[in-house]
Amino acid sequence: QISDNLVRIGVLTDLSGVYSDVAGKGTVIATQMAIDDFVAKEKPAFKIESISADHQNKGDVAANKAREWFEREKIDVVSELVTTSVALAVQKIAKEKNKVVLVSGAASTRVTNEDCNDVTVHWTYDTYAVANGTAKAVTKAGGKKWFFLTADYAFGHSLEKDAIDVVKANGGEVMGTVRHPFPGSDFSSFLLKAQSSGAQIIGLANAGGDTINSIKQAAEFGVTPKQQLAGLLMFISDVHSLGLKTTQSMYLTEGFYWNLNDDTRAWSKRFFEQAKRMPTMVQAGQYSSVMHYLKAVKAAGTDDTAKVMAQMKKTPVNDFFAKGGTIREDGRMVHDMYLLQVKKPAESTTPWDYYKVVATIPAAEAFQPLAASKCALVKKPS
Amino acid sequence: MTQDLILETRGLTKEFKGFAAVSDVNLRVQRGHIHALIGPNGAGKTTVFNLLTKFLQPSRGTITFNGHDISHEEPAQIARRGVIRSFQISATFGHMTAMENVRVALQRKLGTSFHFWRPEASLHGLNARALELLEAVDLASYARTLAAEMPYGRKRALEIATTLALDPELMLLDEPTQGMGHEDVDRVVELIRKVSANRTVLMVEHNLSVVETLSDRITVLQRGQILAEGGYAEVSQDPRVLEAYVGVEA
Amino acid sequence: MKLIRLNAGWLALLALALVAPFVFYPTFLMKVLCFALFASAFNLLLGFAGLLSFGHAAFFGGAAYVCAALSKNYGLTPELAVLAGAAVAAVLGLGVGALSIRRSGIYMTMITLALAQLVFFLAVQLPFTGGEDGLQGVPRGKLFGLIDLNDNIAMYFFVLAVFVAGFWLIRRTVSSPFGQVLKAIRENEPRAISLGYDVARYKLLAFVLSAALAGVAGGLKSLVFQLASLTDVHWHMSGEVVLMTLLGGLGTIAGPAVGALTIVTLENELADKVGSWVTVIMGVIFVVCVLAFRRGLVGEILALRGRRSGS
Amino acid sequence: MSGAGYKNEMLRISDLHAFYGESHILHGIDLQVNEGELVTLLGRNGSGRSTTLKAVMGLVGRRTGSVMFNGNEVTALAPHRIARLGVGYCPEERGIFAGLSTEENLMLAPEVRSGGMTVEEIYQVFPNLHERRHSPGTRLSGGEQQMLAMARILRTGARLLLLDEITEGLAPVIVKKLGEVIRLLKTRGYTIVLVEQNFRFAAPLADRHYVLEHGRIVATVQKDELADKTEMLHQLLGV
Amino acid sequence: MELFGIPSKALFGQLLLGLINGSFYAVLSLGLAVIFGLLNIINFSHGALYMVGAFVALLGLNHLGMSYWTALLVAPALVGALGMLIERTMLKHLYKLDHLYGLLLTFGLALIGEGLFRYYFGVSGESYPVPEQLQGGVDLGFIFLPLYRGWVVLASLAVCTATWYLIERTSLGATLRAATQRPDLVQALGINVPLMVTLTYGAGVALAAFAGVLAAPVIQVNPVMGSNLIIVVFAVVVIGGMGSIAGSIITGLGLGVIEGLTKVIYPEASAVVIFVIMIVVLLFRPAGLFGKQA
Ligand SMILES: Nc1ncnc2c1ncn2[C@@H]1O[C@H](COP(=O)(O)OP(=O)(O)OP(=O)(O)O)[C@@H](O)[C@H]1O
Ligand SMILES: Nc1ncnc2c1ncn2[C@@H]1O[C@H](COP(=O)(O)OP(=O)(O)OP(=O)(O)O)[C@@H](O)[C@H]1O
Ligand SMILES: [Mg+2]
Ligand SMILES: [Mg+2]
Repeated sequence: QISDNLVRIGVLTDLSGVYSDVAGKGTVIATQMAIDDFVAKEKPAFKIESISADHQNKGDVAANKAREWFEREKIDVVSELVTTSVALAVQKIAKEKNKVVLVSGAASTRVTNEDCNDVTVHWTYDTYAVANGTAKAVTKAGGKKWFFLTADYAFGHSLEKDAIDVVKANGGEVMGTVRHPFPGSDFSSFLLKAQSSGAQIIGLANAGGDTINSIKQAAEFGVTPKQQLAGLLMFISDVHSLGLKTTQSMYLTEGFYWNLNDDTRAWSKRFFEQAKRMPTMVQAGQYSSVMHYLKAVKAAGTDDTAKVMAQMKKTPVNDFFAKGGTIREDGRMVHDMYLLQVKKPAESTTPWDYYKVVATIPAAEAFQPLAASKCALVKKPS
Repeated sequence: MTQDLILETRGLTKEFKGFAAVSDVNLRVQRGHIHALIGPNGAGKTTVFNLLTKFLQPSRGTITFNGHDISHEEPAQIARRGVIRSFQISATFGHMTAMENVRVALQRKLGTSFHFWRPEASLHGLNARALELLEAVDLASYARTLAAEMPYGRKRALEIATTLALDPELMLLDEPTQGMGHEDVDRVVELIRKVSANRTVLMVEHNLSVVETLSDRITVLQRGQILAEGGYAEVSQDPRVLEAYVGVEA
Repeated sequence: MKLIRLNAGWLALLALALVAPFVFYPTFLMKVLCFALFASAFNLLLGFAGLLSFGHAAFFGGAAYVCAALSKNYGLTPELAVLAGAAVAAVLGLGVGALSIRRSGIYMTMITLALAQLVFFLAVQLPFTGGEDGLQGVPRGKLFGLIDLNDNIAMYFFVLAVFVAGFWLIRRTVSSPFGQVLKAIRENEPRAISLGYDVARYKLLAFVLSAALAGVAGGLKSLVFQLASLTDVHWHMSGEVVLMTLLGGLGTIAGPAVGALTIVTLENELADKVGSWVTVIMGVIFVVCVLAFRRGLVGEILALRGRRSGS
Repeated sequence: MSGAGYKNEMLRISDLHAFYGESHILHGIDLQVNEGELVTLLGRNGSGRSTTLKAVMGLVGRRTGSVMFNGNEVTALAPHRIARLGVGYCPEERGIFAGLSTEENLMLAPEVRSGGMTVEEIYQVFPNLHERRHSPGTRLSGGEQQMLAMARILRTGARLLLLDEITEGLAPVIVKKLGEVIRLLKTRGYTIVLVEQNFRFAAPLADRHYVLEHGRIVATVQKDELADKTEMLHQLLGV
Repeated sequence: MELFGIPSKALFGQLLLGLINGSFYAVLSLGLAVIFGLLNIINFSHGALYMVGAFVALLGLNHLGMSYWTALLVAPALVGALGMLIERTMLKHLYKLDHLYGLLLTFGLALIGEGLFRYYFGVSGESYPVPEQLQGGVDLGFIFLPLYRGWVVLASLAVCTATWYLIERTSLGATLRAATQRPDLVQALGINVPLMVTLTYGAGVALAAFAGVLAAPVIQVNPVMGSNLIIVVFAVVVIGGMGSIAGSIITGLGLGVIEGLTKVIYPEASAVVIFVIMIVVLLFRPAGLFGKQA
């Protein structure tokens, strides 16, 4: 039933690169926690192993590794896959080899849109969810005039587009956009433009180091707090490394925050003991997705991809990460997202106490509606 | 009188930051001559060579070779016209054998030098000729030796052999006997005489006995200008030359 | 067939290569072959023309993108796609070469590096490259429209054939009349000029050849992994190929291939086990090679043999 | 051998071997120079004369044997230490510095001892240099460079001068001048080792000649023996 | 008044910003030029050492509470020492070889450095606070200039001028210049060349570290901050032509300004503008703006 009664989980993540704080070792830890919890609780009849590898954010390294895992290591499921390029590359191969893919770290909506397939689940968040969440909420809250600082490559452009749509849809206006080279280190010139644009909100349509530096320099040039920054793709790890002083009162959207409720706190505490950091949404999502997969395998009594996928899709996700989350036909796991605002240094009482939860964005609104989907799997009423 | 000039310069001038190393030199080299260019150190001899071969750009003046104005041609072009030079400080291809050194020169005529798909064998046809040339300078025994490992004197000889390989119409030799043992000198003198048979040689030389034995005509440079010109007898008697060059107060 | 006449050693290797895919993991072997060709092409320039390019990623990656795009968007057959890639690489090589050889030594190296960086930025911004995401799901297609290359073994033999051809060409070039002139130029440029050789053109041809072959390697790789990405144009790639060549043995025929084999194996073995230490280890190899091991693996072996026959 | 034992010895080379990589150039050189003497190293091209000088300065790849300067062993020392003991070296290929003006070239070497020539004296001896003193060193002609290389070590006050083919490529007028300079130096009590191609130049100056062949000393000729030994010299050198 | 369709007010602002970035180019390319000029080595690890400099400041602050001003001295000192160690133990053995080995060695060292820091400090890095004496800024009318940025310009200019004077105008400099051409001979003339070379390399990388500390409060301190910058600096060096110390300084500043302008006029091109300029320069002046024409 279950191939040689063993389920092998591959964690393919960035252990050394820009996203190693967002995902990295933390996701390996989370995976192991999931396996242990599952074994302890469900006492499965089958054995479970996990192996991990560093894809160095290189599509080809990832593709190569995944191929090898499928062809030689009898891997049943590849998970995490932070950074879009990696996810897209692995998706293709998994489809070819008919294996399951659980994406937690990758951001682009392409995973479940143009490039969707029936072996992939996109778990934690995507650009639409975070950009949309932040842009909508901020615009509604009165931040009508936007200026966009956009990383000049496909990903930045799509972030920008998602956000602009929402801003306009909610009666906001875009005072201007500027494309900065990727990767960049000095943003002062661009920020100066933003400053003179007369916008209230500066949307950062970039990621990682670029976001961090833009925020830092915005503070330096007195752009903030006169104008507000909105990080369209930011993680708690970024706030952590920037510090509250520079990030205070920024808006951002995440799929998880350790300090939401007792469940999240309890899990995060256990995570912290091993990782010495609080979990990012990617790391929490990783746990959740692996756990969901294992349960599905047990329930379906097989590790056959089609059957397991079916099982996963028909069971709702209920754990500390997501309440009543569901996996759509396009592979998108939809769940509540949270609009957060970074606390002022004074307001932060304990370590890692960084966010005020401004609003909960219900699953239904959080993600791109199926109607707008470009995914071939989505049956459109024609 | 009409002479058959192979090389002629008009008002050839080279200035380095205002300092005129060569100024207004009208050099006329007759076909078939061995023409010596002598003069005190710093007179501009090497510079003249560099100008003739376009290793330096003249500040002013024209150079005509066989009637063509070559003042604006590339060094390689000029070499292909048959004006081949040697260098004051010896220049060989260190990590190639003496044989290969010569062969590289020979091979240009094959016109296959861009053919990266041809086998090396396609060059073996040249080995015989290369060996001849080496024998001509008594380097046959060194044929398989790397140039870098040959003593200085032999390097100079090899350099001459390489120059000869191109069967130049005009040979420019910059102090061919510099730093050579005496029997090497004699050998080279013989060699130059031999090869000058059907070609023209313009050479810079300090060793006056060499100049005496070889040259048909001598041009004396001083401070970049022509001081005197003529046969050895004439020139060597010219008081200004004695004063300026040999250093004898006349 | 030329290769066969060379000697038993090469023959044995060839035989080995023929059975390898049934013993080892084909994808891995193909990766090795691609990089072996890449490194050999690079060595043609560094080892035999004495020109150190730190921008070969531009040719490798540029070709990879072109090859991938053509076979993905226009369904070009693999052999044509690879050729097209190589052609583009050659053109790039012409440009980069023409500019960089205007200066010599380390300057020229820095220029190649800078120009390659320019290509990198283009790759990030041009629409057809898929920017940061690269081009995935590149179809391997049918060779000559007949042989389906989705079968790893078939693909392997395609790659092997191309590699052997490229390798043979390099070997031939080195000993050709052209090779001789290159050597002369490397030894003493003014002298070569005074013999009537227009050195710039020779360097340029060497550059173009090297670039084109690097392009072939890049195209192949994009088909093998069905992917072209920024990795292929990043300067790290340029560094890697230098490392392979250095480790294998500068200016030796077989060296670069050996170097490629070693490095690729290392990367495969290490990636999971030591994570970010990979970079460090590569660095250490670099340092060790430069300090203690300049002849490289093959070079050392040859030297040993030389000493034996010498004494 | 060299009967000049009464003067105090300045340089003694014994069983000196030198190598360039694999190739073994000097095969056990023994020679000795006393204070105030001028000796020449004669020999054909490639016989190892320059290498001998380089070996003394520690500029060859590898060397064995012993080099004593004023009674202390210097083979273990780095070149700059040897120079500081008062040895001035004028290389065969002149070694003038491109990046420096003629004057900077001249002033480059530190004074290792008092009593060197003053710059004025030097310019008197070599007027060309004064004329070109502000132009980059390598823009000097071959001959000018040779003079500069020579002048450079006269400033430092070194007591032992190692001169390699200083007349090479020089016009007779300059050669004559150099001859005078050398005499001047002798009268000032400098000790000189002269590598020469130009025997006519060397003969009248030297107290003793060493003839090298293939890295060995094959003959030693005292000044006074010159007459009788010319024959031998002739066929050794082909003068 | 408008220029390139930009209010001149904004334009001045951008020019000033360009000058600030230029100062970094200047100090870095100067360091490269010093090392190259005297050791004939392209110091590929320059970027890495710049990064190390920044980290010394950061770690010093976090663990020893070292002030910015102390760091400005300590970091160059430490990195300089490290440099001398590198020179003594590794580079020293390469001088007799083709220069490209120096490039390769330092490239390897750069990889090692970057790798180690990645391993120990992750990649997103940390931010370094602006020293309180230099917090805030002045409103120049056309731009709100953070005091710190102003300081960056002054500090780098000072350092550059000092270095230039030392090398081009002192006899020590003359000796150094000679030593690069024929070290063996200079040594035979009685100068302790090995020591000189070691110190020079130390000084060169100290400059990199200095730039690193200057940069720390401006950009996020992370292990890769050097590796991308260094390639641009290489281009700068090519444009200037390493022939002259002054040249590398002026080019550095100039290109900073030009890059700044591009960011206003056509931002998309700002990443490549320097490389494009390099191409143009190569076409018309192969030896670089200040290089000695071949
Ligand atoms: N750098 C070197 N590498 C290898 N061999 C060398 C080197 N320099 C000199 N030799 C060899 O050492 C031998 C002696 O050279 P040396 O320069 O001492 O000759 P020499 O007596 O000075 O004659 P000349 O200076 O006229 O050539 C020659 O055979 C020469 O080829
Ligand atoms: N590239 C240059 N830049 C500046 N001055 C130069 C350059 N080349 C030569 N000179 C000067 O031009 C004059 C002539 O130099 P050249 O080398 O032609 O003399 P020469 O006649 O060859 O002397 P020698 O017989 O010593 O070689 C010298 O004063 C020299 O300083
Ligand atoms: Mg001359
Ligand atoms: Mg000699």
